[in-house]
Amino acid sequence: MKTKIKQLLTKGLLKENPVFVLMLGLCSVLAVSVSVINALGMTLAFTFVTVLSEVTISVLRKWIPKSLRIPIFIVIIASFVTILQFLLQAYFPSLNKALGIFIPLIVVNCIIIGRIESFASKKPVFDSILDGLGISLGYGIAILSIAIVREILGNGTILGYSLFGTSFEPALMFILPPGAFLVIGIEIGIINHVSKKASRKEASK
Amino acid sequence: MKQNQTKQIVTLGITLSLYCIIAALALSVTYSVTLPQIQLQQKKATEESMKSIYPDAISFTLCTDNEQNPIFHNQVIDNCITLDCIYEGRDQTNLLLGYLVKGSSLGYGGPIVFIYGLDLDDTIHSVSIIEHSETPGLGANVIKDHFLNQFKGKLTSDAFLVKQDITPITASTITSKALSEGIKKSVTYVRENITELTNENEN
Amino acid sequence: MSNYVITASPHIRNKINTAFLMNMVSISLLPATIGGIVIFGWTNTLPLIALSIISAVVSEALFQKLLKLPMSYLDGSAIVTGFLLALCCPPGIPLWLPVIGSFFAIFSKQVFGGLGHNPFNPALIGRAFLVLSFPAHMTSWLKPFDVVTTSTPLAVFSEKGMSGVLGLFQGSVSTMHKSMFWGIRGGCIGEVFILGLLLGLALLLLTKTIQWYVPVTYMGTVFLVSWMLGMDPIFSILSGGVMFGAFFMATDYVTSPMLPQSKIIYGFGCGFINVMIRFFANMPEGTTFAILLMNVITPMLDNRIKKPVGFVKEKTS
Amino acid sequence: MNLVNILIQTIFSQNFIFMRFLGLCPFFGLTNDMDSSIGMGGAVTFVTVMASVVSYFVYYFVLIPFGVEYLQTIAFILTIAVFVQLVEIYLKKMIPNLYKVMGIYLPLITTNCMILGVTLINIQEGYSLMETIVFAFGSSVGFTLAMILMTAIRIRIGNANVPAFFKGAPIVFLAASFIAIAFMGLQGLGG
Repeated sequence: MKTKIKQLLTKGLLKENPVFVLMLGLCSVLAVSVSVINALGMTLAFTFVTVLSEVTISVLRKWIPKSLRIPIFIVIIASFVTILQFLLQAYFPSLNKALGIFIPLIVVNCIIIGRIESFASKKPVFDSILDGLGISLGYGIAILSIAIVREILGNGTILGYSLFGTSFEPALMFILPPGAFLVIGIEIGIINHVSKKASRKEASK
Repeated sequence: MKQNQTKQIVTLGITLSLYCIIAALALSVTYSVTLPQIQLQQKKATEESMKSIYPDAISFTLCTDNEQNPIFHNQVIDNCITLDCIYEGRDQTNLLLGYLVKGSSLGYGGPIVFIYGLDLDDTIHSVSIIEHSETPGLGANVIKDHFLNQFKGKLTSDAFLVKQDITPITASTITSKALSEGIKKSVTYVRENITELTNENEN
Repeated sequence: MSNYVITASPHIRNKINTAFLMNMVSISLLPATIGGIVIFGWTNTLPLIALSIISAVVSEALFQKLLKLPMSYLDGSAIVTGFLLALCCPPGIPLWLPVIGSFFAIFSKQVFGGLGHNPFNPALIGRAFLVLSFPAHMTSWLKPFDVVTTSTPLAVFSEKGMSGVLGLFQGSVSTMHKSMFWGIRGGCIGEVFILGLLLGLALLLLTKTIQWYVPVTYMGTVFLVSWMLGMDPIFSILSGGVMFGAFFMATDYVTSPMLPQSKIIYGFGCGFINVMIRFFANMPEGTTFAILLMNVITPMLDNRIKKPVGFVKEKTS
Repeated sequence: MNLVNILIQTIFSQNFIFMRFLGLCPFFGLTNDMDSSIGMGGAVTFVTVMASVVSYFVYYFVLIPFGVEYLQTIAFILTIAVFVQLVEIYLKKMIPNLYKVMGIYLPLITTNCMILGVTLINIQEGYSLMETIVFAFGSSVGFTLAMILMTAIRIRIGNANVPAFFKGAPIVFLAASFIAIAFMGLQGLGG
């Protein structure tokens, strides 16, 4: 049981990382990773929608007719996204402004639809919660690892705190759009390299 | 067979509408719960920036004409500068401290929404940026005090020329120009029409 | 038509030829370089050029080692990249700028597998990186024969129009043309001395290092389009980095098309985008980005893409 | 706002792929060969323009009169999903040739975030019907342009001797980064 929990929670980290390995949900990852605080906000928003949608669909899975499943999934996800929008507008208006259109666009995030289709619509509630948390963790790690690099190199700060004093001149390009593509490209390169090395080691054993 | 099919379609339709109705209900409930808070936040954003301009003021009232329409509302001054509205800032003794002019000017990445205080002796009190979408690290420095403080105490008759009496934000002439022109043109416009306004207030 | 295409690339991967061509480019750059050094003073220019070249060669060696590519860092191509990058930087900028600029330039080449494979001109990517990352440094210019900062004529033009530009040159059009021809204006190190650029071009053409198509169509388009838009066309071709770009950057073998007719389209595209950026976009000069944008289109102009190599097809099916 | 400006902005200076980061999944997934990127581009153009028009009417003639503007996300995504279904059925029956070309891309379109993005931006910016159409058309042309450019570069890279470290996805992202650098030069074009 414990290993199962662990496996569900950690598989999104590297092996099945939704962003780095499966290359899904790239739009929000690249757009929002301008600063660490935005990335954190986006991760929380994503977790909120993913976990609640997975739970709801897992509960209702017996009452969802097969031919109607996609529209019903979309309705459920969109409802949680809209609820999230209200909450953000009411309690975190500045975060809502910073994330902008990428909050409503969580609806069409392929990661969530994919997990619901292949996991939550078939598995019991508890597993779905773990799956939702695990996949959000993977998403969060991806977006944060990009945001940290971009904010340090492009703005010289981390979470808004200056790191190197005034003599350091940040390379602005990293917080402009080309910087997003550049950083994710190099990070995927590193991940591929590391996992290839690991699998080679395993093979030689 | 055919009857079966229609029956199936009807059940599917009912199921889908049921889901939609439940979703819409859930949303309207959350909406009505969060609505007051959302409106409060929106009001707070403008009010906070007004408060930062006139800390002594306790009331800010929208200036309206005789028919209760806000004056200068969405007044287009030139194709990139618009006036949004004007508020009066008054302190505890109901003394008029100055006017707050809210407007927007088209910058590099989109409109820059600003609000500034206009003292009764024709000087700019201070400027605050409500909203902008300038490039981070460059034009986004428009919110920095060292840039905005340059407008403090300027007379409405001053030139507001970037590079002459306003030092631009490093490498962001367009943003700097947008804001200083926005202030200059809106303040000129308000000055030219403000006599009406004071008269109205006296009536 | 497609016969040309297949045979196009290999000759630049040949070592002897690469070294010869690259040395030719470096030599042709010298007249303009000397002009720039005289105009802006050697302290503001020489260390910058030297460091840029050294950094390019070191980065090339470093990447080739790390990525396990064949070591060819002394074949002259890295030298040319560093040299070109330094020449399109403003004089007197902090010396760490050309160093990281060259590093990024070489990076942009090596990730595709090195010379001959890179779709984008490395020196231009390096410069674009610097312009986007450190705009304040990359737009601060020195006055000729002086250490005072100034604006380039194009920056003045985009702010105050032609009358502002004439104000820089005692209000006379002929003085303006003359001073701009001799390079007495703010600008990048290599772009100001027009006579030197023309000498370089002559050298490149006489030694058949490059063909005339791209420089001529590029300059012709800039001349015509800015004339149609009401700008003094002579001012237009003398100002900014158009000539430098058209002679030395747009003619790069690897990143420009092979066929004569596509070279003509390419030259026209560079010129047109360049003028469009000057007139309608935010930057006063657009040579760097115009050529980079045409680099993006190059594979399509060349028909190189109509004959994908076998394994590409296998992947998609 | 001037229609020509909207068109230039959406195609070049505010390109949806390179500047706004919308519609990236097909951009990375389908750009290995020219036919599929052009097919996807065509399908996206058609659906985006039509869906924008439909959602314009849904918003101004259904949601606003009933005072339920806050249901826009859910209403738009359902509109798009239903619309895509209808197009699929219609094409299959009436224009089978076109269906053969576009058919395989249609199911993928519902989750293309560019289309929902465009419909939401239309409302956010308060565009008129004409502006909505131009905005939708321009953004999909920009999307198609980006797809075609990327495909051409990818085919060229296919012949290149990319180092093992960057092979596969990384080099595609790096190429996108360099194209985005070039596009940065167009900032400000179209106001």
